[in-house]
Amino acid sequence: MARVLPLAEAVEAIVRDGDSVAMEGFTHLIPHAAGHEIIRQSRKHLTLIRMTPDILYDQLIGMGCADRLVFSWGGNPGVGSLYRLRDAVENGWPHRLEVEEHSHAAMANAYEAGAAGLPFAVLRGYIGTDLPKVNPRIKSVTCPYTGEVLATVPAHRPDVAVIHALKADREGNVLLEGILGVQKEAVLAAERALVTVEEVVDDFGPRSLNACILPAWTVSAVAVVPGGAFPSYAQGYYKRFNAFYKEWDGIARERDTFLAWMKENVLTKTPDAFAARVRALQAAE
Amino acid sequence: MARVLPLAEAVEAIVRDGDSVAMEGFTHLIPHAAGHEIIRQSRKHLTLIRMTPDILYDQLIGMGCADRLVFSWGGNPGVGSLYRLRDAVENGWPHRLEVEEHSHAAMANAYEAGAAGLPFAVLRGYIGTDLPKVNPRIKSVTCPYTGEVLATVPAHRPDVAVIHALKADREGNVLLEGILGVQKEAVLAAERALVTVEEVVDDFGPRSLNACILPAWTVSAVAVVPGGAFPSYAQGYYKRFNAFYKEWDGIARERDTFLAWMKENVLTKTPDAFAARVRALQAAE
Amino acid sequence: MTPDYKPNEIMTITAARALKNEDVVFVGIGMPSAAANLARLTHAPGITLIYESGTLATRPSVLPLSIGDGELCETALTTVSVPEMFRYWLQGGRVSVGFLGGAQIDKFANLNTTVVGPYDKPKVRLPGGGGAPEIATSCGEIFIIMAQSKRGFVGKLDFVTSLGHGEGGRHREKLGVKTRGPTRLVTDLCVFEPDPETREMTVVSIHPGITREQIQDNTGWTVRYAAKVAETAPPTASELAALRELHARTARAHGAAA
Amino acid sequence: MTPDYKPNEIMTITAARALKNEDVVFVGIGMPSAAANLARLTHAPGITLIYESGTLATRPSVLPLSIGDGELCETALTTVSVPEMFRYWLQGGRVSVGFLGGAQIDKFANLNTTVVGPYDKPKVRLPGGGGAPEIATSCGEIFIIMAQSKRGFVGKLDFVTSLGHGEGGRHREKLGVKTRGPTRLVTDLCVFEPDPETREMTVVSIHPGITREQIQDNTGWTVRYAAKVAETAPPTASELAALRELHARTARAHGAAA
Repeated sequence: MARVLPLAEAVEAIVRDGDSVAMEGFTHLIPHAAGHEIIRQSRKHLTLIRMTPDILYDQLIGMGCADRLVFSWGGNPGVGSLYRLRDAVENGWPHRLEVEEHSHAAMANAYEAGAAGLPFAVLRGYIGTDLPKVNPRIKSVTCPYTGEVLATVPAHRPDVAVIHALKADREGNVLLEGILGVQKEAVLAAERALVTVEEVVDDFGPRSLNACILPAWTVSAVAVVPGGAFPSYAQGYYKRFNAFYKEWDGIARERDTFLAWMKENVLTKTPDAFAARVRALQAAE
Repeated sequence: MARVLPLAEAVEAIVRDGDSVAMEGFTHLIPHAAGHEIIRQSRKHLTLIRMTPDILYDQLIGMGCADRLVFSWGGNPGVGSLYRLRDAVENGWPHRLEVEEHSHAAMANAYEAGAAGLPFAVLRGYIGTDLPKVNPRIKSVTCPYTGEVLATVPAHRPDVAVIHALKADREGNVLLEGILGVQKEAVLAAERALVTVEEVVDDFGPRSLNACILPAWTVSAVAVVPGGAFPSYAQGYYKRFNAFYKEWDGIARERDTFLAWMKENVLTKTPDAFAARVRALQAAE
Repeated sequence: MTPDYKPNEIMTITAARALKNEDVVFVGIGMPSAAANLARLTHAPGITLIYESGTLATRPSVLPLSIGDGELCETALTTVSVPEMFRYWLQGGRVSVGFLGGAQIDKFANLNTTVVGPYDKPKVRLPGGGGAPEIATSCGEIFIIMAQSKRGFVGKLDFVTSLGHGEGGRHREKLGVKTRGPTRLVTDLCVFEPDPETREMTVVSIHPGITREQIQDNTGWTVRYAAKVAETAPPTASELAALRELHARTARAHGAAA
Repeated sequence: MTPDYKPNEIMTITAARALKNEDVVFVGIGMPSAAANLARLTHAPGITLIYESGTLATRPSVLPLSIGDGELCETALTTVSVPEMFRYWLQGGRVSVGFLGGAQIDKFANLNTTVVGPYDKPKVRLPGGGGAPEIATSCGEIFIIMAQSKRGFVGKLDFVTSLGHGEGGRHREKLGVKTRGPTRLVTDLCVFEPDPETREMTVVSIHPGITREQIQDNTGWTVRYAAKVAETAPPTASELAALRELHARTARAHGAAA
């Protein structure tokens, strides 16, 4: 049953050194505030799982939190490279990063299988590509009816899922809307789940009968962090801060500018900073 | 691309003798009007697929439309037996009916796999039951990672899916809300799809960003039949006519009362009768 | 003074008592639905009820006639598709208690809801398994409610629709099943629980006024009793009132044309 | 008189022209997105655009910077989850055209977006496959847009991220793939289509003012030409205006802080 906790306490209670952690959010609702708290608490030896490691994972990798990355597309969307990810893979800085690389279809299916309690996912995938040559976890099964050989990947069963959602109610039920990504699947596939939300409401009020809601009993802790997805966005709350994605290209390119930025904007800050960032952005519009 | 047609024309164009046909609707939105039109047009040798063959399939089977039934629970929900289904299985009346029997989980997974373009579905199912002994289509695969043996069923790929939905827009997009059942999966798994709706609107208007909508290019034909789910229900339009489900028990128990009812209420009627039935029900409330 | 009650009532109330506030229950239509909603309306207001039609955490004010009545959807936290229900919620291991019944049960609480007589030439074609085959193995534990009779409580099932304790002992474990299976069978006469070793369903409590003879006369195998057999606590006045109000509300709602 | 245009513009406009009103297009960010939306704003108003973030039939007024901008969701018919997108819509065979690009391409239109250099010790770690490996085999056909250069158009890929025509001939069919693969490769210099027999990408039209020498100088293999090579029709004034307005609207939207 979900407890409502301050973010620092929630991370303290839920994320441990050496965990496999899936922080999801497909462009929309990326849990930046929770990721920053993990960095501040110096979690180490994490296996980071995410379809699209972007700025947040660039930061976690650059700060040395991760030993291993499971992913399918690692770039700064619409901008270019993730220089901290590249520095880790190309030069082993700050230390060696092991990668397990998939396609989006395989990652999405692996979460789906995890949520469904299955040990593996089946897809018509990877045909004619080199990925199975470099990722021994890509295997196959034969259809018992048609003889077709299909690709398999192991289900994702992370120790922890971390997502940002729109709102929670007093019971700890969590509502998402808009681009849903794989967040629901990540939470249901995980052993423990930490959800940051824009706000807690007494009642979700009128909504679709089929609204995307994670019941309280699927969530370990909820932390209220307004703006917690910034510079990603929260549908109906604030827009994606596209300009920062472009700025990151300059910040992350060199180790020293990266470290200076992290010190100023993460290590010496608290989760409250996110609400202020959103307010500043909205005032500038 | 969905064409909007009168129901009789739509059935004429889409449902052929010998087809495998999935008429779905999980208590909610059962396509009674479309089923009656299929009976009036005397389709024969159908393979009828449905998780919960209930009154509508009792009628189709009793009228001799079906050679084969693929299902997981065949009863009158909350009431008791389907006497026409039982008469076909127990006594071969009006002719022999072959059955392929599954569990709900397997049927739901088989539709899901069909929608996903896979030849089979994997589930942790049928353990310790006799169903695999009587249904040779239940097989297994071994997980390439854990060695666990899991059940498989062939994907459903019906020739035709028939569903009833709430509304369509002018482009032929179709909206469902409430209890969704397996309708979306049935349509996406099928070669052709026929959808009856309560109404056609210019625009769906304000709605959830994640509303359950079947795009026009997944639907072969839309027919407007207000009340077309009666005595099942359409969320926001009319309630389930529970009293009729109880009445059916008496009607279907004997062959002659069944045939008389079918003649009076189906064979000599048109799809317009459904709107009148709903009006009568609502007036009585 | 104990109020008067009917056999169905003590059966439903005894089943309801076994449900806890923290439980997530996969509910079937009929007596399971009555018992689960009674628990919610009495001692377990926070209990989570799931129906296979996709309704999560539903709070109906009347009992549904069907598994997918509009009432279930309108009072639910949300409603998911049926494939999702069976994949993420049931198979995903999110349900603590599943409720089952059947036409036939054997002493290891295996159930038959498929056929009486041979499968290919049945004497009675029953509705079939529905959700039961996977409910029986995916839920944390299984409660069964069935009125007792020689026709229903049989020495050998005509067909195994859903697994109970199989042939007894560690049979479930041998099949790779990690859940507990039937932990409680509530009838109109008594309550059975599995013997810890043999897993045979064993009487642990007898409803007030019922004799061992009556139990044996309505059972197709030789009934075993636990070392200590209790008397089932009779329904309280408030339990009975809650159950009867629920049924009365339901009758009014379904009696009216819709 | 032909209006002035830039190489990127004729590339985008030529790609847009190949899209039909009835197409269902799986759109990637960047030039594919510009081409697909240009088609929608000009000759194919009924075209269906899908982005892998789950947005079905989206009609953005500005180009998204990311694959999941709010604009895509707000203007979509509806938005589904990402697992559903890859399962029901892409793998389910509901997409007629997939748009791809890459860092490297070979003469059979296989693509590399994974690494330059060896996989374990890459010279450049590229973003990776994303949706491409399954887009390449699940969509009815594939259009590729890439500016031509010796660094990108290579004799041998460092890594095959997504299948084009493999080693040529009937290679796709031998792998059991039922879709057509890359049927069109539009560059800033010319248009390639696969030779019907060898499946080698072959120049079928050359953009106005471009020479065969320029094409060869920017290609890492010996370029083959179709028996009849056309001149690409230059962008019309209205196509150019529509494209430039789209980019201007986009710049205004993204230039403003959000």
